[in-house]
Amino acid sequence: MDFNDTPQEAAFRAEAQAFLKDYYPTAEDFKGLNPIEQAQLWAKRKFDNGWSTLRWPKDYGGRDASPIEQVIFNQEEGKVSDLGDPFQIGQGMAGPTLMAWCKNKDYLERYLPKLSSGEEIWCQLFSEPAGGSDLAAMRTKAERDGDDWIINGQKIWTSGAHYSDFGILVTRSDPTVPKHKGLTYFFLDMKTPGIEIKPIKQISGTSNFNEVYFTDVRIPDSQRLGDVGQGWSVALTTLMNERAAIGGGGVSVGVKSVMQLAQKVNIDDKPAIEDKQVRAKLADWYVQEAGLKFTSYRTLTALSRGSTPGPENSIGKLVGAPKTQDMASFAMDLMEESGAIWDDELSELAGLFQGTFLAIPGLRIAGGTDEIMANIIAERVLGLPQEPRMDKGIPFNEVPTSAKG
Amino acid sequence: MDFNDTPQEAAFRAEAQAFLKDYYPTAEDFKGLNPIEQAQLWAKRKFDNGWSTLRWPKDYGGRDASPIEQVIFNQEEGKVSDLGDPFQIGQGMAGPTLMAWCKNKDYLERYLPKLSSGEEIWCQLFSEPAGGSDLAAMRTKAERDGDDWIINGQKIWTSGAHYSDFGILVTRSDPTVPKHKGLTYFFLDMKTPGIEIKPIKQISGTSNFNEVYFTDVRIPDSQRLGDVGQGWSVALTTLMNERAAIGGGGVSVGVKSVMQLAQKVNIDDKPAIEDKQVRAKLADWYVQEAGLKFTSYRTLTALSRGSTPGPENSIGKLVGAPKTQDMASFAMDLMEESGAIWDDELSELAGLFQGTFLAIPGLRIAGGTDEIMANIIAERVLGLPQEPRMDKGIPFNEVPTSAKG
Amino acid sequence: MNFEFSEEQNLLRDQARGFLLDNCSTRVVRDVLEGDASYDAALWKKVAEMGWTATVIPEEYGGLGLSYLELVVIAEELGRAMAPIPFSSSVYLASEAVLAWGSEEQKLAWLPRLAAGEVIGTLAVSEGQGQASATSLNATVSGGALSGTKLPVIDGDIADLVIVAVKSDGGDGASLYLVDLTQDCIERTPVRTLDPSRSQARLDFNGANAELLGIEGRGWSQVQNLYDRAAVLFAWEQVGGSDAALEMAKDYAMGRFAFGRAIASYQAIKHKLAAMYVKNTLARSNCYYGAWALETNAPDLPLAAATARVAGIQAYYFASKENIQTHGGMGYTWEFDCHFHYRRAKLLSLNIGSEGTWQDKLVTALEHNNAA
Amino acid sequence: MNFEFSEEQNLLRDQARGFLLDNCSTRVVRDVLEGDASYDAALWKKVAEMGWTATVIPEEYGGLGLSYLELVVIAEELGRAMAPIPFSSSVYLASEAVLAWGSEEQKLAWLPRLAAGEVIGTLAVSEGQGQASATSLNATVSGGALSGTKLPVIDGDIADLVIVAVKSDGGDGASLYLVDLTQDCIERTPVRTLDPSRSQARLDFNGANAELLGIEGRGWSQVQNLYDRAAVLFAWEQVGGSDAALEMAKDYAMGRFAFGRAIASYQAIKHKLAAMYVKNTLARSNCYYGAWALETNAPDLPLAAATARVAGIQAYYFASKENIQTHGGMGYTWEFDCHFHYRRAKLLSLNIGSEGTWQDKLVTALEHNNAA
Repeated sequence: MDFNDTPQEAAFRAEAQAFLKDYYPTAEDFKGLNPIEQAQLWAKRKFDNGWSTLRWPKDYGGRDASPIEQVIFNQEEGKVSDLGDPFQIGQGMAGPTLMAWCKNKDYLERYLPKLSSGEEIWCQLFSEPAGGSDLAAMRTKAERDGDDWIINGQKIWTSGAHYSDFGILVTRSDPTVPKHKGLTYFFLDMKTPGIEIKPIKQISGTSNFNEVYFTDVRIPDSQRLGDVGQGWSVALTTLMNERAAIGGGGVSVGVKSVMQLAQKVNIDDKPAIEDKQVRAKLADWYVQEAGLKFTSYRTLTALSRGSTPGPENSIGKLVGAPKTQDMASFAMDLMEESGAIWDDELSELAGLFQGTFLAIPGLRIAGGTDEIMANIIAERVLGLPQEPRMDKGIPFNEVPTSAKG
Repeated sequence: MDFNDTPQEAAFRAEAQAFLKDYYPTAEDFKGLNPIEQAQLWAKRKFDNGWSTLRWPKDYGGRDASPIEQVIFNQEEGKVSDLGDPFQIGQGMAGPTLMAWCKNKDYLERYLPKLSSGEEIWCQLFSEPAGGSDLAAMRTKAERDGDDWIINGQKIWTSGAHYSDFGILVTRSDPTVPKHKGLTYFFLDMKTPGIEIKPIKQISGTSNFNEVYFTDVRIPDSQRLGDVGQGWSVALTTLMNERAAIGGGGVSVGVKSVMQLAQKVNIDDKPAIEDKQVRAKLADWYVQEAGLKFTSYRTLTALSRGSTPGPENSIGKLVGAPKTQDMASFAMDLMEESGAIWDDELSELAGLFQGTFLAIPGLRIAGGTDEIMANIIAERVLGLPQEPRMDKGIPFNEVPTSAKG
Repeated sequence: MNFEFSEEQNLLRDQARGFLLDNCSTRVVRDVLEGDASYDAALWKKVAEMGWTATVIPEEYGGLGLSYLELVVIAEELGRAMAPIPFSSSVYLASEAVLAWGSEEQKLAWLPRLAAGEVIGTLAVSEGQGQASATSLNATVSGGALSGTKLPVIDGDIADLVIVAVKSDGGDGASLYLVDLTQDCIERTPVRTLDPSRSQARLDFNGANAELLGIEGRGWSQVQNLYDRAAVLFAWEQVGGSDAALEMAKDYAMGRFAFGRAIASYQAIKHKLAAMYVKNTLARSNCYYGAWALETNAPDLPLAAATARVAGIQAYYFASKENIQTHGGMGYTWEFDCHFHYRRAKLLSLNIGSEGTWQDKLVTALEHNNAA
Repeated sequence: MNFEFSEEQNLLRDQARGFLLDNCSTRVVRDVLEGDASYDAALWKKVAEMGWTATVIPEEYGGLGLSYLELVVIAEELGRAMAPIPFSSSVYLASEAVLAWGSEEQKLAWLPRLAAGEVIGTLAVSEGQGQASATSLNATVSGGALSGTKLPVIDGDIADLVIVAVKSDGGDGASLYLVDLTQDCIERTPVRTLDPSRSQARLDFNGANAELLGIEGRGWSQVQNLYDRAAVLFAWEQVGGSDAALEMAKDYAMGRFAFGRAIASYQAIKHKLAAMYVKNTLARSNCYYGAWALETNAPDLPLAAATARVAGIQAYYFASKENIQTHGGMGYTWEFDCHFHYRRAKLLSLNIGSEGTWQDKLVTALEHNNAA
């Protein structure tokens, strides 16, 4: 057990640090650019210097790096950059899927380097309104028409649809066979006629996702990945590449911020941090926070030994999201009547707690609800049996649904 | 809204108080009697004076009383008596089942008054080792032999089997039809040859229940209640008469006892009751305790207006049992290292917390586990759908079981 | 033993529910939440016309002279509908304060107008972040002129009358003053909050005319007593909201299918809804007792109030967040109404003091009862 | 970055698990639980022969001089097997105390025998119900003679050596003394406890010979430091127990059928087991850090220890009680082994201080770290 890098890891880290020091854009460089453009500027520099999509083959713009090298680079990059990552879906999920399933080398050479350089942005068109946790219950129709397919239907929760150049899409090409068997997978140009994109406003007031409507959208059959009816297998490749929630980041309501607040506000005319209930809650949250951190260290160790992170990573979101919800709620309680004020100037930490309180219900749902995460742990980690499946072996169009139910 | 009795209720209460004052046995009366004999002495006095099995018809030893009168009597009796109630199953469940299903008036006249007077004690032979929450999955075999039935199998969790005179019994008379359809219900003399009774030692060290083994036990067909194959309907009558958990009683770890303790022991050299975590926990538990008490008052009000308590009564055990477990555990924490001592002299309240800690896991299971109670609330109170049933419509002997699975 | 509402009270509930279904749909809540208005003035007017603002005010002051049992019935329904009106401020806080400690003159001056809903009242205690206490107050009155800042004041931007807690040199360290908000020397600044369907403001008093309400140096006990009484009414609003959230969750879960069956048939959802039902039931039953204690002014009102309050906070927080969770992605959209409950639950749990504050009060009341 | 045990350490784990499977089945636990023996002397002898009692004791004092990473591996396995032997008392408490503060003479006198398991040691702090503190101690030493009562003392009836915390007039209010328990003037009374598979006793000292251990008037800080170190080791025992309880629950749920399917296929059970897994994983990961902090004597050992301890307590309590629940009626019988974990979980959570005590210590450590 040793918290330090191995000599190789240390050398790689030093190299990464040197690159970041020399090449990370200055405030001056970023001036006048919107967040997407800023991210693209940085992606291009990484690409030009061999530091983009590290785990990809060098031929497509990668570095043939190991998983732990990727993690080390992410750690170091996180120290200097707080840019958004509009390439996560394209580089993290679409690219690996293309590499695994696309047999047309011209396509790979056409799309992958531009994905790696950040020149083109991709989005993922999987979720549908009636699907939810039942991920494979897609209804968006794909019908063959000569060398093309004609797509009709609706996708939802597509992040970045409005600024994406391409998308990966799962459709139902045959509703008369069981759910997982009638799917076909494509990639497509998001400028194709017939695509309409509508932002979804979330309860926090911001819009990070879209609805995407398809009306007679044509996709050439050459942009199909995998065989007709093999879409679910292709989709699994995409889903398996969903970035393991290592390290986390993003939301910053944590023990530290609540402790800060508790040192500032009073209970019974004494600093709240002296209140034993406050302390007990902080202790419990710290146990979870530290437990998750050290669990991710164990995953990193496994990564550095060459294994791939498994379903046990579901624990991060399952524990983290409800905990953060309760912490935000409790922090507001500590402010008492002022807790409801949500104002950059008047609220502690510019409204971090209030903003988090409204944002966090989404985190308990997105990428698998708490309930699905618990199922994953139960079934895939502990090996407990699935529940009886009412849709097993039944033609998709005969499965009971809310619409028909 | 009024906490006081109505005039009629007040009159009945006064009458009950007068009876109790005059007739409740003295310590002298009880001298030399074991707990069962003590309970029988008191039951006989109640019977002789028209105060036993209040809701039964007068003909069989009852008083034709209303539900609220029964409750009032229980409240008043509880103030003077801390006797055990070995008649609960007989008077509360077997008696009403006999009245509903036994067509032989001689039998009713033979058995009911002796049940009412406490002369004869009855037990309930329903649960089986492989059944558990799946109450109707009985396997104890009943085979017809002339005018008799021959019983083979095993029952479990039979309280009072060793001192009972009679029992009510559900058996499987036909394993080739679906689960609920192949059952037949009997009553029988517990002295019948072929019955063997073994006490079950619980984790608390005491033995309140038994295993009962049946080897070629003969029961005359005249002691069948309901038709052959109608056993589940008869059993439902019995189960619906399970005493609604009004008022509760028994376990006495509650906010009061934990508060007492917290006033006595120190945290940080100050009384634990001043510790805000202790206070927050006490507050939460009090909210539950008071909430259950007032819920039972609402049930009483409904009773007094003539309605029967419904499945919403499951809430008492569902909330009460885990709460008591956590309270007992927390009380032991307050004692710190001494919390593990379980000794009449050395432990607070003669080891009440330790004893409860070991007894309470049973309460979370007996009479329906926490999980079953939550199902009952979900399905019968809120009307949510049942889960898919793998055993529906399937012959009982083809349903997957642990043995075969 | 009768632990139930009377037939007349149940009738009132039906009436109130029907009225609010017609006049306070979630569309009405949404309009205030999304729009510029601080409250729905039309609804407020109708509510006043129904006499709800006059419920417990005695007839001699223009009220209906009904009991608190009628008022809790209305409170539950307003909570269920999440009515975007200053009812709690004006009725549970301002009217109650004037009723309890107003001089005959003050009562005659204010109660009839409060009862008629012509005047909106509120209470101002908090002066910023954290738990207020008698010693934390900075606002003062000198020679009848009040100076200081109160933040936040619920409905502070629309109220006509405010009861202000100020520092006092004697007694329990505080006094209550009654202030007409139409004075020029009072600056009102609306503040952005988590639940814009109920407005809040910052009030800066620069020597405003103020009249003592009750006894000098008894203000802190008055606030505590007022909070105890209001806690029961707030708790009924919370119970109304909790039940509405449970119903929403249930309806959605019954209609939403996954893997070929209603999500309401999965134990994860069933037990979640059962847990909501349990918390709601405990809260409701505690509220029954709270209502009785409030109506009869029972000696254990502080205990009954704290119990109802803590139970109400816990039930509504749980129901509102798990209602979103049950709805999945749709529950997280602005378009669905789930977030109204989530916001309102939090707001109601912060007005008049947080869960922790009331847990502590509850045990203090228990200690007091045991000692007595 | 390497946050994993070495191959040798994993080998030791396999070896230890295999040894305990052979030599410490639940039958062995049951025999001590049900019988008159205070511990399994044969098992203790074998464990000592394996060198486990000597793990971290330096070679010059007859030990193996291994690291704490080896010791936590053994602790986990002993916890998993619920070994009915005085390992924690003798190794985590007594040996550690002598190692840390013993004079060369004391070390030479005791460590070789502790390492060989010839001598059983323990620690005596508590003097009865409630949280002990420096100011709560009544035991005293005067002229090298110790008087007072300690209750309960884990393994007090079988130990040969006890480290006793006594009142001191100076410093932090306490001092530690080392006492040979074979003296006549010490009365030992076994006390009945919740977990009879580990014995406890009351010790009455009537002027027993006692030697100062460490520095006069620094006893309370010594106890705290000793507790921090022991907390990591106790937490590993708790993690071992938690995982064993989870495995029991899982195995039973897979084999037990209700309504035609394994109860392990119901979400109520699946999510219960998932919750156990989550708590166990968090506890284990916190224990990893605790082990590292213990081995490297890291400055944030107090934080690491408290975190591991609180996580271990919570995981084992939950797993042990929900394991019974998963077993249903059978889990509540004396005959099944479920209750062993339930008792042991509670005992381990009371030895060296309760959850609440450690929650408070955790935040104190956080405050200290933030200030530093």
